[in-house]
Amino acid sequence: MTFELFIFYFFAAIMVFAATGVITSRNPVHSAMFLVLTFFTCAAIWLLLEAEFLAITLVLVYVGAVMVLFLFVVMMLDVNVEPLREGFVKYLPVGLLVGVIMLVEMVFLITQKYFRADQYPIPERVGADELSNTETLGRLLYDNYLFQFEIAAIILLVAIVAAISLTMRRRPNTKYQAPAEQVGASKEGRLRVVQMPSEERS
Amino acid sequence: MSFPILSLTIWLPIIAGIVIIVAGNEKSRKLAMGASVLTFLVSLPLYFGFDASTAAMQFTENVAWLPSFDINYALGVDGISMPLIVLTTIINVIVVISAWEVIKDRPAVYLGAFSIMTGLMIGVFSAMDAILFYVFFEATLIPMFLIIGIWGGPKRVYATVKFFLYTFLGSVMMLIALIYMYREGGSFAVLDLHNLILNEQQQFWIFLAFLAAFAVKIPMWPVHTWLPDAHVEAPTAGSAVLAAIMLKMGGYGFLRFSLPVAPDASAGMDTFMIVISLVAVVYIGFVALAQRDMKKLIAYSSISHMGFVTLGIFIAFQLIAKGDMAGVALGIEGAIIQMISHGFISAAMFLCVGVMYDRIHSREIADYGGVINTMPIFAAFMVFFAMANAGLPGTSGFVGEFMVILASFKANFWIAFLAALTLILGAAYTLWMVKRVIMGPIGNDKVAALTDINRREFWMLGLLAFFVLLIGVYPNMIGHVMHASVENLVQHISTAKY
Amino acid sequence: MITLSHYLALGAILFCLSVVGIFLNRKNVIILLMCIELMLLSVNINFVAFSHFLGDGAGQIFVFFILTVAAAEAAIGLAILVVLFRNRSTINVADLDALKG
Amino acid sequence: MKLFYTLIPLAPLLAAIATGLYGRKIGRVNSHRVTIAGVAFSLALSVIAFFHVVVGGAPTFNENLYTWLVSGNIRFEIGFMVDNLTVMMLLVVNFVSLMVHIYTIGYMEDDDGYQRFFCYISLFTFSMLMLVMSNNFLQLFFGWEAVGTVSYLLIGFYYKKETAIFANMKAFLVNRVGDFGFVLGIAGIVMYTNSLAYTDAFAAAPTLVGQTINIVGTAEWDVLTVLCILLFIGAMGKSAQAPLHVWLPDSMEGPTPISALIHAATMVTAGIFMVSRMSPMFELSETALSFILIIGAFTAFFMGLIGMVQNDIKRVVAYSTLSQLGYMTVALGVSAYSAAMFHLMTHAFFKALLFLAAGSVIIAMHHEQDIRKMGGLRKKMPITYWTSLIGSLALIGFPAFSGFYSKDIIIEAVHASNIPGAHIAYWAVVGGVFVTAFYSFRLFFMVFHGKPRMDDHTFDHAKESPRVVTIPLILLAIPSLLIGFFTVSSVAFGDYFKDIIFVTEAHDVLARVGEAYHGPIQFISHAFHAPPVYLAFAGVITAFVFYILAPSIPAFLDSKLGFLRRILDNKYGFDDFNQAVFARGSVGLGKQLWEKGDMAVIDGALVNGTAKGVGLLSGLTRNVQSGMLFHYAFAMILGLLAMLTWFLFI
Amino acid sequence: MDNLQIAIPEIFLLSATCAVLIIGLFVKPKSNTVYWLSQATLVVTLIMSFAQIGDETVTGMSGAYTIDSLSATLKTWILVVAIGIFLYSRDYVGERKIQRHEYFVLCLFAVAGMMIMVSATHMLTIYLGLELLALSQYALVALHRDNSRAAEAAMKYFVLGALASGMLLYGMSMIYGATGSLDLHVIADILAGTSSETLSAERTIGARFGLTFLIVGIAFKLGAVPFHMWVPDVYEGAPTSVTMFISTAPKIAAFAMLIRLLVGGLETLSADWQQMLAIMAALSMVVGNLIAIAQTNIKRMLAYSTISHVGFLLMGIVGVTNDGYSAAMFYAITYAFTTLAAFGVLLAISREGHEADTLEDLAGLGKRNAFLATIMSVSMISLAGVPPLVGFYAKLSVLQAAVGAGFAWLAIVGVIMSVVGAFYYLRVIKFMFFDEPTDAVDIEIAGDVTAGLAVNGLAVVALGIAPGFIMAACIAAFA
Repeated sequence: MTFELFIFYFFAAIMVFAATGVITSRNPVHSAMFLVLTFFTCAAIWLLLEAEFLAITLVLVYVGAVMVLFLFVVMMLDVNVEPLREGFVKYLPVGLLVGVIMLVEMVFLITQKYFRADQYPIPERVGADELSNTETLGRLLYDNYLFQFEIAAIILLVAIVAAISLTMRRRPNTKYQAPAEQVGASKEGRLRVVQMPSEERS
Repeated sequence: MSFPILSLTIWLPIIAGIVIIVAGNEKSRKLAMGASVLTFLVSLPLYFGFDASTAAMQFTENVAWLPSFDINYALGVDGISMPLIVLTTIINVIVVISAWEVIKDRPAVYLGAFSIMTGLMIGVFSAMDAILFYVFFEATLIPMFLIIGIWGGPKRVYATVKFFLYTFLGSVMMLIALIYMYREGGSFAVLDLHNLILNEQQQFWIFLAFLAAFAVKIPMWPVHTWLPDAHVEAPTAGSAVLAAIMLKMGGYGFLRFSLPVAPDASAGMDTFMIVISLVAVVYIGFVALAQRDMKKLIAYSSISHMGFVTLGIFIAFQLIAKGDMAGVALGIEGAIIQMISHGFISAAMFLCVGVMYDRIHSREIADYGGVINTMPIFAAFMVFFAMANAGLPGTSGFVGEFMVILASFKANFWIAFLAALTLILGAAYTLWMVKRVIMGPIGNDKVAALTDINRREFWMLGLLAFFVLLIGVYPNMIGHVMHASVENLVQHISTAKY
Repeated sequence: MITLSHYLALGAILFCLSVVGIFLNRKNVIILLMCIELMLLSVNINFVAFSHFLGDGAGQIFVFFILTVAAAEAAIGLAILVVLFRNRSTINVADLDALKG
Repeated sequence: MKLFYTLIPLAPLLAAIATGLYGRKIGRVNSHRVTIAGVAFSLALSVIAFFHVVVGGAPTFNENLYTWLVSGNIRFEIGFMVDNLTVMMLLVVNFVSLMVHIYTIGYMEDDDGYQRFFCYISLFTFSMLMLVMSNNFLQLFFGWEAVGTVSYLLIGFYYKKETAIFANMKAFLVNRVGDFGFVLGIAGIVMYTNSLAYTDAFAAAPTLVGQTINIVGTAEWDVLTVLCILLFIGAMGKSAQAPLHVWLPDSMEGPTPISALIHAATMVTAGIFMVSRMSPMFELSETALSFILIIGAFTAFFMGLIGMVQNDIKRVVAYSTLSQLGYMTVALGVSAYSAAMFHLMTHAFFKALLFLAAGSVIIAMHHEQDIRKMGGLRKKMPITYWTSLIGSLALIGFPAFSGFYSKDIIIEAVHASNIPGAHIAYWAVVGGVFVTAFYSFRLFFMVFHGKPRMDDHTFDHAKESPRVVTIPLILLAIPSLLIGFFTVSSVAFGDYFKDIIFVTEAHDVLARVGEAYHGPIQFISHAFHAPPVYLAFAGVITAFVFYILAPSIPAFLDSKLGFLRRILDNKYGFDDFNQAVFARGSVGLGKQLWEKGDMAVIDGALVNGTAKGVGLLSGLTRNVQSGMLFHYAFAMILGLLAMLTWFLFI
Repeated sequence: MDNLQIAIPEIFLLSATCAVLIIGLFVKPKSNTVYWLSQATLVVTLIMSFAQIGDETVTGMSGAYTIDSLSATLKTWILVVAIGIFLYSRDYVGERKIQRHEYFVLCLFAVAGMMIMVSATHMLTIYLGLELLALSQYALVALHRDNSRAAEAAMKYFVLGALASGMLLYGMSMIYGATGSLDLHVIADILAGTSSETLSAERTIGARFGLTFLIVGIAFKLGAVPFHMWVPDVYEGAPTSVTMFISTAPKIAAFAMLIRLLVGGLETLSADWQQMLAIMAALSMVVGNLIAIAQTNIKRMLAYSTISHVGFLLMGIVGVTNDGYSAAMFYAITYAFTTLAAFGVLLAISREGHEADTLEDLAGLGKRNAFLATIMSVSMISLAGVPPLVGFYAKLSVLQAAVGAGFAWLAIVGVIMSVVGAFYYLRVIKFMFFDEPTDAVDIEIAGDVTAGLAVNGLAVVALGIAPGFIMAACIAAFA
């Protein structure tokens, strides 16, 4: 076993453990933390694959932003952790059975000759022409994939619009000042002169 | 291309129907009357201009319709379809008469629907492209569905949905067969399908698919149960059209598709077909005897009479096997005449029931009795049509049955024996009904309050009586136009396809 | 030596774990969202691994976009979650049964 | 000539249409005028035809009027065949019909349906003429059914009477049973000859000898036998032969004139006419003849027996008709077609006479028909009395009366015949003579002699019928008395039927009987050497004793032989049997098929069952859509798994 | 970066949408400005897309984006349907507490997503287009914020959608790994062996492995059994206008995605996917029609109807012939605007505080408003596949494709199921015409909506009589 392989197995093992933790923890906060761990180990494995830029991005974007968002929501909603995972044990056999069968099939297929090393030439470092991983990706991104990049931007815009429109709300009972309206007040809007017939004297 | 007279007969009533609906209830009656008479007049050249000496399609029209599907707007008639078209236009006039003052709820839609349906039915009989045929065949379901559903009796929803689904199920099978044949032969033209070479296996399945469509439509036992329900619930004119024309699409389909397309399979299945035809004649005859509802009784009688149509058609193969080519034509022509005749008689019977229903609002036999006392003229008509229904010589009801019995005797004594039982059964259920409804002392107060038919009803029934008699006395009027076509058909089906 | 299969197998394991997680989790919708993140991660591993072994940068670009979209997705998902919680006061998966049949 | 012959049936048809459609407008008087004129015109033409054909010896007219239909190589034609046989029928039908028309003026005087009645009887005349003039089976069948239909209308003429409308339906249906056989017979003829024309069928008949048809199992049946029996079934229906006779007595529910016209003189003899017409075919099948003989003999004797216990004046006559029709059938069975036709003719006159006379009595009795409530009318109604006497004597075969000749020839012919069954038939017909004489004079005595048994008022007001009634009686009495004498030589023994009726050597009983025949006078004296005449006398005397001299005897016999009486009263149980088995059985069967077959199995189980099944399945499968997110996910995962597995193994 | 002009409609649409988004902030919430601007955007985009029909095939953006007659035609129809959707939903959205501003903007974004999907010939582009569409839809479903059912539907949709896109991505990764490319043109060439690069047999099998996952993603988007579970719940839970949106145009886009991926990229592997699609088609038709019978909620019923129609659509694909593809395309297009009419009617009879979403709500519509009832009937009969309405030709063409490819069994399943289906479509008509109204409130429809519905209904009829030109366009797309 080479050192690389050891490193791989090491992080892979942590990763699988952490992933298992994500789906089995009772407390969503724990799950989130496990997920963070998963991302970290994954970043490590990506480093093995010489994808430095993505590894860093994963940590920065995911751990730094997305997972924080998750934790924020978890905290905000303050869901009580109390109920044990009822049904968890009950459905575990079925879930495991399906999961394991699927895993076996997938792994069987993957480790078949289709994706074995002899099918793939010796890995070269991406951008062997002296460019760093980041630079390579950058060139690709802003040259070949500019259009997609713009679409991704739109997707983020959609996410913003959606998230705001879904969650932002004016509470009906809160009182707040509207200076524009206050300034624009006129007597016609406020005062109504009512004509009434005078009452006959009795 | 000459003057597109077939297109005119198809589209005139359809467009008129739309106009009627749009024009509104006030003007609808007169418009409908005009349209129906006009359609009838337009259809007359089909009969009088028909060249009876040839089996070729006449008045043909052919325009590419959906080139990507190889579907053409191809029309044409031969001696088999032309009489049915004229029948349709005549019945259309009668329908308008029958609805004149009876339908109070949205008459425009009612008459419009009938008018549209007339056009569609004519389309069925004149389509020379299989898909066009299918389109018309199915499209007729829609107006009928609405007619029964909107103007029908209390159980109309059940009846109309049953009617729709039953017939729809049958015909979609036919669609598959048509598509399959297109795959084999690359054409949807009916005449090309006739000449398409198919092996035994293919023919068998195609025959079954067509059978599903036509057996339900005609209807044959045991897929007949939609008919009594539909008839009972339908408004009078709906029943009349259903019995008079819609059922004929099944018989026509057998002649136009099943036989020529799959002659060998038809020959192989003939015993089966004959047996269930006879079941229809005998079994349904008994069932009709037990009915308490007049419309149901007539509906069952229709099924029984349609049994003669299928019998006449499929007896042909027994006779071909025997080498008796004369009888082949006899049976098939008998079947066609039976269809035409039944068109008039069943329509008349349903309209008769309708006349009574309009007055008393009951179709139960038990609610009547002694109608003759208060409605003598009507009773005369009713008895006349009952006699025609029972196959009295001199009326059209006799001709087809007689021919089919003659043909079946040539095939097998027992087939003729069972078929001829209708002489007794048909008379029994019809006359028993007449006895209970028309004859006898006045049955109840409602009957006592009846008034005899008015001019409109007189014309409606009189017109039908005229045709019933005319065909009974001189069937050759229809017979001579179909000879060449039937001979051609016989020629075609008597030679194996593979 | 680490072969492609190693990475792919790892991806497969993660994929299956997330699948099992989605099935097993009947309490908390947030966990479901996390499982989806896991699944995307497994895909990312695949892409990065292929990219590496093919010597082609497109795979990594794809991962880049997946990360972007996943972030957007997470935002919308959590927003929906908030809306749901405001309406139902629960994010229990088993309680999401008003629509059925 | 075509036009000439066409006019014969056309005249009554046009008259019928005129009165039928415009009866109310033209009124009662004009209605009967029109129809009588129609029939009279027809009769006049018939007479001309008689002179042309019989006297003038014109060749058989056989031409088609128009082509009804052509199908395959079969031509369905409408056409006429006029020969001696036809002319005889024309005269009989038109004459009796005319008498009935005239008689009706008086009989139906007070009836609401006056015009309708005239329309019907004219229509009937047309139908009957079409039947007898036909030159092919199609038209024969048309006439056959048409007379049946008009008979249906006429029996049910009093449509308010429950019994009448039951009787007419029964009559039609029983006739339909006969027609069922008839149509099959026609179909058989078409099968073997590919033609409906008589001439073709007759020409082909000899070639059919020896051919067989397979009907049941492997048994090969003789074609001609099958065809002839099938045709004869038709005749059985129309000519009321047992067991299809049940409709005839009930048909007496109709007005009396039509009982005379239809149920005595014309329609019921259609069967006899038909078989005679078809003699070239029947003659070739001894089995069929035997069958006819047995049926006829049975009818002749046993139906007569029932007549002995009937109390309704018309029913007695009706049963006598049955019995006489039996005689004719017997004659057909022994190949004595000429004798049958002869008897048909004489019977037409005297039976019409008897019916009309009965009608006359009924008028006098204010529509009371029970003979037990009559009696002593001789003085009150002299014309009716005398004409009845003539009719009765003719009926019982009293020497020199027309019935005597015809009946005696039949008995002789049966005696001379040696086909299977002739022996039994002989005893039946001979016995029948006594029976006939007994009930005829029982009726006669009870109506006209003895003490009046009706109430005084009725008796006092009983009077002779008007002239329109009595004139037809008289006009019918003349041929009843004389026609036999004048025609026996030519019709029964002579060559009146020349080539029309075909009889093989072996069957030619009339030739054998004819050997001893030397003129009508001699025939009378010859009759006294044989038992029938004495039996007839015996019958009359017995009736006299029983009902005039010692009325206690019948009562005494009744008490002793009650069971016999009950059998006869029940008409041997035919009616009950039919009602129970056929009528109720069919309706019951229909009900079962409908409820069990159609409604339960096809509609309930298959159609609605499928619908229900789909609905049920739908309800079940929708439970899969549980609303649970994890189930949804699970479904997707399972789907993926299934596809993976598929991929792995295929 | 080349050939930017091929994406001009999309670029315009996205730019205009951003403009609408900003303008929307400054207009009063109750004004229709945003609506009219959105419509204008759509119309201009429609014109641009329409102008592209008939142009020769151009691939640009480094092979990521293709404009051909398939994409131009589909985009045109997507936009036509979208215009209808906007028209019908205007008043509905206005009457409810749905932020109409965001509603239209999100819809526009979704339309952009669909257009991108249609033109994308690169797996990444497809994914992004898909997500743009999907994310907008998730938000749209939840947009009625106070509706807990809508929120539930959105949550379910979101989770399952994310799961499906995860699977899709997994499949894409496998195909990428096997072929070494994300460009579908390149993939097609490599797999077919027409490229300079050749692929070992083993790696081809790897691509097939990926294909399996890919199909899941596609099937989910279409709503084919067993990946259909979201459909009924989302249809029912979402506001009707959103249901209308989800059930119409995205089906066209999903069809395009299917064609781009399976036909454009992986047609060489058709032996694998055609069997799978055939089974899914059969299951969809059976399950969809069967469960639809039991529904009383018309939106849910239409959801199951959609599932069954997806089965029919797939039937056209399984033949792996150009005729079949054009048949399926025809099916998708006609299905979209037929369903549009049905939802248009539902929206028209809904009013504030009253959702018309059960069958009972339709009772007696024939008497209350014969026009709407007629449009609805036409739509239902067309969906049932009864001639002479357009739905029949759609069915005919796919049946023809299936029978032609030897899938007669599938065709028979299809027609039997269409009979079952006819039952529930007829039931709608039954409620409208044969039953008495339970609700006497007058139905008021705006003039332009009436006109829109009339055109829509008329199209269903007219195309039934002369479906030629759409059919020709569909055939041209695969010529």
